[in-house]
Amino acid sequence: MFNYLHNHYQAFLNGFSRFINNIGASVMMMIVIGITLCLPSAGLLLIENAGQISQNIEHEAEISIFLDRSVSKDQIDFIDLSLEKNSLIKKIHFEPKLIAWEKLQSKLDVAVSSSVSNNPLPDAFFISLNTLDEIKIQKLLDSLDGIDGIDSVTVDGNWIKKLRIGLSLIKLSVFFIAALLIIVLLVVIGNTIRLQTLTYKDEIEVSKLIGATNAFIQRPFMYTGILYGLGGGIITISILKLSVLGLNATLIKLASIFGNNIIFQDLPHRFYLYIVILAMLIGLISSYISARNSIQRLKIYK
Amino acid sequence: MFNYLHNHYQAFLNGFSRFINNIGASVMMMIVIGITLCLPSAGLLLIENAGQISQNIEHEAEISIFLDRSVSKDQIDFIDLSLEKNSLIKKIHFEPKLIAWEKLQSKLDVAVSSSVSNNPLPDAFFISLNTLDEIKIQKLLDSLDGIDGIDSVTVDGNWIKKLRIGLSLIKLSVFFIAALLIIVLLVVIGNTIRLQTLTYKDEIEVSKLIGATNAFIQRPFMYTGILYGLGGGIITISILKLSVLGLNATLIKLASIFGNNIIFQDLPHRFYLYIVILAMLIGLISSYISARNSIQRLKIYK
Amino acid sequence: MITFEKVCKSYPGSPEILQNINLEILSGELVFVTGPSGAGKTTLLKLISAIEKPSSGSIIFESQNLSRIKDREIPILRRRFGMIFQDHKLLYDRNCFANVALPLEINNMSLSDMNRRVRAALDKVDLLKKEKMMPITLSGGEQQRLAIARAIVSRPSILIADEPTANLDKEYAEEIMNIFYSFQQVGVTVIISTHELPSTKINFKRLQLNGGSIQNLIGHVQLPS
Amino acid sequence: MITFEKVCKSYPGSPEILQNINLEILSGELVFVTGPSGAGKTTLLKLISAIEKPSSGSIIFESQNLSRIKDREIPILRRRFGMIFQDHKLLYDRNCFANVALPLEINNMSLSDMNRRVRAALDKVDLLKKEKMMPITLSGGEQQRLAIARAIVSRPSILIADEPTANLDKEYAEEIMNIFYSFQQVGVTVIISTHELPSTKINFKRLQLNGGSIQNLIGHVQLPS
Ligand SMILES: Nc1ncnc2c1ncn2[C@@H]1O[C@H](COP(=O)(O)OP(=O)(O)OP(=O)(O)O)[C@@H](O)[C@H]1O
Ligand SMILES: Nc1ncnc2c1ncn2[C@@H]1O[C@H](COP(=O)(O)OP(=O)(O)OP(=O)(O)O)[C@@H](O)[C@H]1O
Ligand SMILES: [Mg+2]
Ligand SMILES: [Mg+2]
Repeated sequence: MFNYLHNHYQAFLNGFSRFINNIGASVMMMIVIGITLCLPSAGLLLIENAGQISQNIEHEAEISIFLDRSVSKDQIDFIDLSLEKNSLIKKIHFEPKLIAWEKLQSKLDVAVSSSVSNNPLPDAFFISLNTLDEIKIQKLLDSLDGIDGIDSVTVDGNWIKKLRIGLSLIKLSVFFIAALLIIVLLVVIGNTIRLQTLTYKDEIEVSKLIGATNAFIQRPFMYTGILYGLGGGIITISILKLSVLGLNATLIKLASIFGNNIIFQDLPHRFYLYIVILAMLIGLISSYISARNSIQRLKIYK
Repeated sequence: MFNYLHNHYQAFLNGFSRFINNIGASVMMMIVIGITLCLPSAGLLLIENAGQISQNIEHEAEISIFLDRSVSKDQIDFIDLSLEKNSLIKKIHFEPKLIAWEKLQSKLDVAVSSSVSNNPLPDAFFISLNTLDEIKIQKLLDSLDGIDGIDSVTVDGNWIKKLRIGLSLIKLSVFFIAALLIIVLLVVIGNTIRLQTLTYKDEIEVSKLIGATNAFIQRPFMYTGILYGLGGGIITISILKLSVLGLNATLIKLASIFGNNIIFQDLPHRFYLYIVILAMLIGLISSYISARNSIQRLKIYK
Repeated sequence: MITFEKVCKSYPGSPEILQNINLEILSGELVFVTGPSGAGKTTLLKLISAIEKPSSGSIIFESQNLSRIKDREIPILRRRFGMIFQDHKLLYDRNCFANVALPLEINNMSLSDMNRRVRAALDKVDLLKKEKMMPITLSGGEQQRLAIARAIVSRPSILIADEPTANLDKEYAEEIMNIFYSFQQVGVTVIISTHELPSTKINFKRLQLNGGSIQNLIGHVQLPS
Repeated sequence: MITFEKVCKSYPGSPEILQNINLEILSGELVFVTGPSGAGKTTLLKLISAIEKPSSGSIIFESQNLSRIKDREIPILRRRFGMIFQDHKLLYDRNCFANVALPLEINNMSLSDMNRRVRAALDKVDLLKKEKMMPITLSGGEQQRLAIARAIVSRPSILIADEPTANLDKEYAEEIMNIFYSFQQVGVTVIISTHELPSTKINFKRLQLNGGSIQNLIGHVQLPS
């Protein structure tokens, strides 16, 4: 056991000294890993943020029910009651015509609204549903149509559908890009390690000739790979952290233009840990595979 | 002269055979270059497309001038005249209240608008300016304020400003990312070539010892670098072309959701040529620098 | 200790180098393998150290059949050998000390033991003064001696040396031979290929390989003392 | 052709190897450099081929001062030399033919000329049968002969050989020496370091380097015929 640890310690020292001896190559590997991992990480950040926004949106209306302008208080109560009984409906929001008018006024130009004397808007219910199932929604709409006092019903959900489709498209492409980039990284690191084994081919040959096992020979390369991953991961999270801070600072400065409700949520800290671990894993796996292949293939006496 | 060409031909054959002998490393280099260059190229595509959209938008209004509801035809003509005399104003569009009301009705829900009996909107001029200079605009606003028949003036330009700022931010970050990625590519290719020179160090040493010049030794590496660039460039434009085709096919399918006015413009064909040339240049430059350094540094007799 | 039974060896695409070799090397023997260039001396040594496998026949090393040895058993076997290669196979990116230390590193030896053993080996070949130097700065003969130090540092039970005195003048060659003798004295089996037999008085066995790849086994020879 | 004037050579961090050497090598001479291991034979040859520069003194090669030669003039100089290195310096990823062809490639020779010249050189060292083989599959002596073929293929005006017969048995060593003689016969200057003078009858000049790095210049010697 002590022997085993000592072995690994020696291999680590060896790998570390190779890392230092090729410091140029090492730094470039770390930068490559760092920048490459930035992309999917930034994607993760976007998804996390977009996810929150879309969750907030979920609570907003999906069906608008406009009532007759001449509707009575009793009728409104009755409609409210029948809506509340319906299990498809998650949330009900009643908007009296006065409030709706005020909102419209604040949206339209003052000049315009001030010239309108009487409120042209009706009372309305805005409800959100548990389902996106077209058939169920259609049934609900049909049943609403029959109720007295309801003037018209509009399904507002389309733009949320659009947003959701858009989001899931983005999510999909981020995962796709992430997978692609991780493969690229595996290949790049693996190839770098392979080229490195070639530059150490004399040492590998001699070591084999005097009785070193393949495991012994390949261990330092694996530590080099892990170090690449560690460095690269640290670069990634540094860039990410700085970007979030920088972006938010900019957004605050630009608040007058964009409004200050857009603030980037930072990733939870454990995500940063995950990124570093992922990077190290990538370094380990690619160096393991490529060193193994390369060392096994290297014929002794060549 | 013939000698010179023969020399380069030999070096090319040599570089090509190294490219083939290390076909694994070569393919991975090309994939790395190809994918890396995709990003700024896709950015270019986006900018080109966004640029066109924003040009279309430029012709729309930036200042809205709402007139008194009681304004007379003469007053309108007078205002029109004084607006046309102003050199800051690029375009004038008069929107009678009737048309404005129709537009609003089509935007609002039918149920709402049908319940509004009389048109609450005023006549309006929408003008676009030659300038974005705050002071000049303020002067213009002041002068407009004095004119009889004008009820209120609103500067609508904000969202265009937002779009423009957004676009130029995107443009800037695309160029920034492009520069970053090109540097990364230079470093990655350079390092790969450097590692390759190390695997050929015996050959380099012996060649030097028997009278080869540095230029002679480094030439094949440069051809290898150019080949990497060529392959990578071709991969980039293939991905790009396929993406544009695929994206447009998808957009057409989704036309029912997003509307079918969004169609990606392909890049002009000369851009594809530029991308390949850029990739080859990157390959050439990085392999030149790294092979040169590496070969000069390689001491003969170690 | 080592027995060849009807061993043949040919490389792909070339005629048979060794034909039907039978021989026995006893533990503690000193054996010289001689023969003209290309006769197969190096090939014979490679067969013993399991670098090459015989085309047919069997090689028995301490009841282990080397013609059927598994890849993962080879490292354990090799650690018992001290090998000196015709082309030295030194590592030119490590200094002399680190070159000699390599077999001990592989055996996972502690640093202090390593220091002591490496210094002793370097001293034996008269290179202790150059322990910090890189092999590339050594003369041809010094490199050869360095390779010998690396072979003896792990106190192998068999020493296999391929023309260990090729680059050495007479004086040094004799010194090196004396080192081999002293190892033999303490029970190490020593197998040396050479194209020049030593002129010292000592018991040895000579295996003469003829260019025609037929082997003449000449028994113990006592040089005139 | 080559004149050493008060040449001293020391490597950084070690004592002077060559002290105050004066010597002259005439065009067309056959020169043997002898001396014990570590005496500085290789160093002397490296000074002549501008691989090392002298610490002081000057080396004149055909009125060109090698101690002050510019880096970009060295390749042109080297192409006139045929060099055989103590460690061969063969390329193990090219076959024998390609190894020998390398100097001609550097001289930008046409393929057909190259073919002819390479075959002739391989034939001279008795390796024409092995032209398609990789150097790693050659025996030690065969590799040495391959290195000789590479040195003579470009018909150099000076041949510099560092222990070219170390790995060869007597017979082959004599054959190789005969190749060098034949080059000398056609006017090539031949400089050979060795720890064993040839036993053939021939005129040569011997430069004896003593371990103490003082040089004894022994004039033309005519061996008993
Ligand atoms: N891997 C190989 N593939 C093909 N042929 C080989 C291989 N190794 C050696 N040979 C051939 O086998 C023959 C014997 O080689 P070996 O190295 O055993 O000779 P040797 O007796 O050691 O010669 P030397 O004294 O020159 O070192 C040579 O002709 C050589 O070309
Ligand atoms: N680059 C170098 N740096 C430091 N010392 C060196 C260097 N090259 C050679 N030496 C030392 O100079 C001395 C002479 O070396 P050289 O190679 O010239 O000897 P040699 O006469 O060729 O010996 P051999 O017969 O063993 O080849 C040796 O002691 C060697 O260690
Ligand atoms: Mg041999
Ligand atoms: Mg020497």
